[in-house]
Amino acid sequence: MNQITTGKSEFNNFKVRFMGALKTNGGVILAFIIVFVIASIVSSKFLTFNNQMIILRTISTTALCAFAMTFVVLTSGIDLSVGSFMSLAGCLTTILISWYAVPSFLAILVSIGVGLAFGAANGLIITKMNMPPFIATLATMNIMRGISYTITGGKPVSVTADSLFENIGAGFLGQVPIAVIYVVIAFVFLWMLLNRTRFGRHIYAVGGNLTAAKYSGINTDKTIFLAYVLTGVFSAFGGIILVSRLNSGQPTIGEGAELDAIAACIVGGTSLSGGSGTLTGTLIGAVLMGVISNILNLVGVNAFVQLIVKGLIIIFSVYINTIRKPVKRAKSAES
Amino acid sequence: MNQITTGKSEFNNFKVRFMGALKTNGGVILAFIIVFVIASIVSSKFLTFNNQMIILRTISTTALCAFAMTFVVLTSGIDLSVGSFMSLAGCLTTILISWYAVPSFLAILVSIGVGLAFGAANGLIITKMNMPPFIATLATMNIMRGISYTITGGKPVSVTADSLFENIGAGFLGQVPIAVIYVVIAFVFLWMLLNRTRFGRHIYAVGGNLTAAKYSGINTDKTIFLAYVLTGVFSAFGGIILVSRLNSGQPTIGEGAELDAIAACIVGGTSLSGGSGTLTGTLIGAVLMGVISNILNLVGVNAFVQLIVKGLIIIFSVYINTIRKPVKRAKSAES
Amino acid sequence: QPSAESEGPSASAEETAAEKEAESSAAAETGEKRTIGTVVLDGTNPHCTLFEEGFRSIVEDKYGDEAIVLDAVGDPETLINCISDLMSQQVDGIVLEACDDEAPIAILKEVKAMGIPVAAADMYLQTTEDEGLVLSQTISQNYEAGVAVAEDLIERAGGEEMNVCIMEMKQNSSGMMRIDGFVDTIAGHDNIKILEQSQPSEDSVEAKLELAEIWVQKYDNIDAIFAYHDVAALAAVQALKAANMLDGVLVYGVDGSPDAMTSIKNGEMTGTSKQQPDQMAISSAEDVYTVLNGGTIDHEWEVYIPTIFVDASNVDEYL
Amino acid sequence: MNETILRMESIVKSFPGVKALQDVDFELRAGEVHALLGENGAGKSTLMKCLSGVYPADSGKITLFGEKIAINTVNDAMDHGISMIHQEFALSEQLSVADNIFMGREPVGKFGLTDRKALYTKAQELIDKVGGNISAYSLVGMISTAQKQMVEIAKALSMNVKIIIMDEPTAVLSNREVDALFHLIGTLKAEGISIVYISHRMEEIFRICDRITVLRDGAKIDTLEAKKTTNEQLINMMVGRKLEEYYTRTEHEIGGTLMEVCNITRLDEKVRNASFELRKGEIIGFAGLVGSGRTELMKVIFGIDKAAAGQIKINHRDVRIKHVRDAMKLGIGFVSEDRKLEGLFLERDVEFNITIGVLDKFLSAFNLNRQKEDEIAGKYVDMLSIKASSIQQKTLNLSGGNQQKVVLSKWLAISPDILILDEPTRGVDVGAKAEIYALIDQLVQSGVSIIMVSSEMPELINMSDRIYVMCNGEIKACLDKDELEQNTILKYALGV
Ligand SMILES: Nc1ncnc2c1ncn2[C@@H]1O[C@H](COP(=O)(O)OP(=O)(O)OP(=O)(O)O)[C@@H](O)[C@H]1O
Ligand SMILES: Nc1ncnc2c1ncn2[C@@H]1O[C@H](COP(=O)(O)OP(=O)(O)OP(=O)(O)O)[C@@H](O)[C@H]1O
Ligand SMILES: [Mg+2]
Ligand SMILES: [Mg+2]
Repeated sequence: MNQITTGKSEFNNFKVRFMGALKTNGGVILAFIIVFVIASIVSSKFLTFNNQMIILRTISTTALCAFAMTFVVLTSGIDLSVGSFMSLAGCLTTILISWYAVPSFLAILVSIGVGLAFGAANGLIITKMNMPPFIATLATMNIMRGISYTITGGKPVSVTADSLFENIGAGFLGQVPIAVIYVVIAFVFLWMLLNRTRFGRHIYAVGGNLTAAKYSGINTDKTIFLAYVLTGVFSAFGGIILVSRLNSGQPTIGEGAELDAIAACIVGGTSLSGGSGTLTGTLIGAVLMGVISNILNLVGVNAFVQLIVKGLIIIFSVYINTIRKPVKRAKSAES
Repeated sequence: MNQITTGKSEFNNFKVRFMGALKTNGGVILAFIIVFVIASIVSSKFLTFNNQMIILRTISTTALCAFAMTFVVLTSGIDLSVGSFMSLAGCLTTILISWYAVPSFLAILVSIGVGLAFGAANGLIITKMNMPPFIATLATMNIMRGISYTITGGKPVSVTADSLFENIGAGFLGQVPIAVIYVVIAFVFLWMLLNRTRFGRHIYAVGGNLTAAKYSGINTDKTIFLAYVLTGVFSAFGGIILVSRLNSGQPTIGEGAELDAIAACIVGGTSLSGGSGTLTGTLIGAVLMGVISNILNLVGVNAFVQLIVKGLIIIFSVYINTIRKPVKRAKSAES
Repeated sequence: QPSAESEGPSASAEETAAEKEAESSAAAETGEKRTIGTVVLDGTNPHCTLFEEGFRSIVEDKYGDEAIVLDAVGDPETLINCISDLMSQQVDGIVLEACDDEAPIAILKEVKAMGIPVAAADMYLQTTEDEGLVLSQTISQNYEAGVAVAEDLIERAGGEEMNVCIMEMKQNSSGMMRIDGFVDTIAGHDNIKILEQSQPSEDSVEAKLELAEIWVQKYDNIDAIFAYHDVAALAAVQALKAANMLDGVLVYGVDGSPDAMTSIKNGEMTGTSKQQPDQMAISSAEDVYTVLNGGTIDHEWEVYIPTIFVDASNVDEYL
Repeated sequence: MNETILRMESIVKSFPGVKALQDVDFELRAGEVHALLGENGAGKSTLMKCLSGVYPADSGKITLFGEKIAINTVNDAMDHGISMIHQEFALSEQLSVADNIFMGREPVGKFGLTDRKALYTKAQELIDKVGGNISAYSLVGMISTAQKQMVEIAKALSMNVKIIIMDEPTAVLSNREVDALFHLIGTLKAEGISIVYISHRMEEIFRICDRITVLRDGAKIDTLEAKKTTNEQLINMMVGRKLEEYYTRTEHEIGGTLMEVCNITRLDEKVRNASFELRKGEIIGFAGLVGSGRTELMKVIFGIDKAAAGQIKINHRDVRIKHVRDAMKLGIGFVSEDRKLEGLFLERDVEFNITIGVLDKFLSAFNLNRQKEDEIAGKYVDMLSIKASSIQQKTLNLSGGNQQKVVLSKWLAISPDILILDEPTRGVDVGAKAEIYALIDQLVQSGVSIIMVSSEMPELINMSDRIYVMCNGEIKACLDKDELEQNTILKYALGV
């Protein structure tokens, strides 16, 4: 409640912002550091450059979906169909390349275009038909999966003709896997979009208080619509990368991807009720999940026990996130 | 806007209530009738008594989970772990019976007890650790699935010794499958619980306005806690019935069951933001989903195309639900 | 040979069975179409596509009947729901490619009571010939498939030290039989050591790829990878390729899916034990027709369809 | 200065089941402050929402500067220089003050990216202009109610406005902030900006307004010059009858001490060392500026928040209030200040809301006595004359005053001995206010003791037997009936 005058506020404001950012992401950063340190101690292989790259490459699809999902979740929506986007776009790309001899680049563009179109369909169903995002995207999840199975006949589509395609997802730039580069570019782009454009502000506004956003003249429908287009495009791209890494169009990919993406968002501190969360948090959340999975596999923990450990670590890291926030759920409901 | 006096209001109230109920469930009833009529026309086999029983038996586990899920969703929560409850309780029952020669009845009691305990764990994590239900139950979903795999070694547990156990889920009462009887009993019990007890009122209050519920002296934590215990118990029971029908403890059962249960709730008109919805709606929602799946199989529609059709029908039925409500999302957000 | 008709335990079942038989033979005489249903274990498995093709070739092409193909999507609950729906549909016969060996037993008793003949394929159901639930059990020699791979590995090792990683899936009983065949066969050969035998954290391509990548990262002395099916083997190929380690590492799978064949042809995968799902479907479907047409089955109750080991030397025959 | 700039003619607006506006005309002159008066649900907000583009009118004509204009969206209205400060705050709590002020109109710099520097500088300038002592970087969720109001005003000024609509801006403000607001309104007026001012506080109307338009049941009654009318005349027009008595206080005997609160300090120290006592059948008032900690103190007494120290005695016996349930068992009721966030289940019907505290009376294991429930709900609907189509009507669709009565009913239903009323007449029209005062009087007659927290001085002074004044989390004074004077209270409230 201290008074801040404009003159002396520069430093103060920076402090306010920095503390704010730390408060928002502090929990997940702390959880990340703890898990990371434990992992380094437990396995000598963990800290190697190669292994770190493997972690990042492994999470690349999840991260791409989770970044875009952050936008949707910030609008207090949810997109269950990301996995189906992955499957549809991935398979379509390989079909175009292998069966119709379309050049890789064009095939990818077309597939991303299809992702965009279905993302737009999600957006329209949600904004124009007033359907709850959960059920709308549950429906399109089934529809797109069905289409993906139908066009492939349920079988993997091999890509043999085009080694360029394989490099698109599986290649390296120097020592760094190309998929990691995509994640970095996508992160920077989406971070700018969220924090440095009007659209980004509108995303926060819509999720924070839909009425306020409407009363301020924001085209809320358009904002929500665009968020679903984003998930469509980015998860389609994620699917294409994955398919390229597998070097075959597997229609089964992406099952359960929505849960991974949403988990990354929430572990990263984004609230499912919308309006609060950061992209940085999501990135750390995604990497954290990747590190957990990696170290468990490195140590050779039984796959069944892995599930248990993973569950416990999720609870632990989100709990750290929760207790670091001074205002508890009960309180926040009041305000 | 006329003022009502208590004296003449008797009939009025009944009419208002009835119309209110129709308004709440009208959408899903309409969708149900349309799908039902189309199904009867499309296949002559559809309307037979046996087929109707098969539909009801097919949806029995989903319905049990969805009923309990309705309570959770009404508190504006979500329980992703229902499928893991099914797996854990189902497998545990068969392990006790087959490996430790525990009498069926006792084995079932113990397994439901375990379901209750994990439901309580969900409830505690959510209320006492202030964790978002989505992430808390995502974690326990993994944990319980992991336990279920670990205790079974990932392999199905056969039940050969005990034919009583088989009858528990697969038997008939006259012409009616016993699983259908359970669903009816569960529905009546839970309907009474939701509409004829203080707990039921508290569920609506907590979901409608958490702060107001607190300020009205409702033990909100206890109410939320009990809702998760309910899903634990009922989905555990659903798992046991399913395992009995399969006559073997399959650790893989229940994957994706949470989406089916939630879809039944939402198609039945329950709002994911809590506070509004009915158990009757959920029942119709679950049966509707069963009818869709049944008719598609009867007609022999390709499994891949089934996914597409199912998605379209979900959109259609929820859309009917939405347009029947005069006040649109945009409007309700204003107030 | 016992058949569903002759073994009906209850009077009513016998009655319906008799009626059914009369009906179906009448239908055959009047040239009316019969309906034969199948439930495949998972429509997204290339293996099942071949199975479906084999099934259709008999039902549609040979007998001109109607084929209904339902998909259990690998889930035992869906499996029994699909069987229920086939009962509602009152199909004349069922060919069952179950995704589990015990789950369908209870429902098959109801099917039997309705007098619908069932032949089991690809998955050995936990039932005996005496119970009369199925006309026959037609399966791949999964154990032998694993043995064949092991034998090839032993030959290629030629007595040299070899370190193998084995990817398994405990939930998949056929897959585990292959693993057993493999492990039992290499047991006598001290030069072949198992570095690790584990399974991906979930049954998805992503998880299989991740596990293989971590193996490649964890061990610098891998000589061979054996996966319980081709999807996992192909994921291992990709993991090795990404680490530039594919040369000199033998990768084996089981199944013989088309893209595995391509991969062998390209010199990536080393070999696979090819199953013949179409043959299984054909054999089972023929058994159903034998009974429907009033005949008796003249072969053993258990039918084994052999697997064929495919590597670069004979891959061209199966492309 | 007298030219008419805006003319709304024959505006009609219906909602499903409600005709909110029928053929309403409205005129606004340049640089005037024009009051819009009427009972709860008269259609004031609706008329202004039609003007500000929240929803278009069903029919009617709007002329601005002699030109016919169409307003279909909020942006249309903004383009014409019309902006509205809504009755319920339209702010996003998770965003900063600056983001809220420029929401939807963020300054854009290079490459189409938002110009954050300009955003914060401009926002800070606006905040300073309206006299708000906050940083533009603060999150709106962290600032006080009065400051939120400042943000709303800054937001309205951030565009090139000609008309500002203020829908009950003072409902959440106390005297000092009201003065500041009125000063600001004076400045705006001098700049030639026209203001539509909606309020239920009659004294304000006469202080700042030039003309007054009265609505009743969705129809316009009349437009008058403020100088040429009287309070009685206006009330008569609004309510459609004469109000006999506004503040009802019947002489009656006050009993012995019922409750003693000793040295309560909150865990978060927002209230320190607060002590007061309440006698049977007494009304004590709590005065103070917004943020003085009155609500916080009441929340401790009612068991919502925790105390670090202090005791509460009821009937001379120490009591422990750890939960709301404990307080309710001791016969305490609490009508909280924010009925939407803390009081009502908006999606549920009137009956559900009234009976939620007394479920025991008609609901036991699997046995619902619906008749009894209807009876309880009906009793209070009649007693407080709640205007609803039936007891099954959703509370969401009730007017503010009627919603407030539903909340009151909920607490009356538990038959409390002590009733805490936090801003009981906020946003309630004069008629309903008078009814609530009469009800309070009736309650104390029957032996209920009342603690009334209010920011409306006249209501406190006229209704209370004694007044405690709070400032900065401490009780600074206890004034007896004969000392009750606005200036004295203000002196203590400001801590001078
Ligand atoms: N979105 C809406 N949907 C349905 N009815 C509405 C809606 N908004 C307002 N109404 C109804 O229209 C009428 C006029 O409401 P309005 O909000 O304009 O009243 P008001 O004069 O502003 O009252 P108050 O003083 O309580 O703010 C009321 O009967 C109200 O219930
Ligand atoms: N949810 C909250 N988060 C942060 N600060 C808050 C919150 N609620 C209240 N405050 C602050 O606590 C202090 C006390 O507020 P309180 O509401 O008790 O004041 P009050 O005297 O009751 O005023 P009012 O007239 O608004 O009721 C104020 O500084 C206010 O800004
Ligand atoms: Mg209003
Ligand atoms: Mg207050």
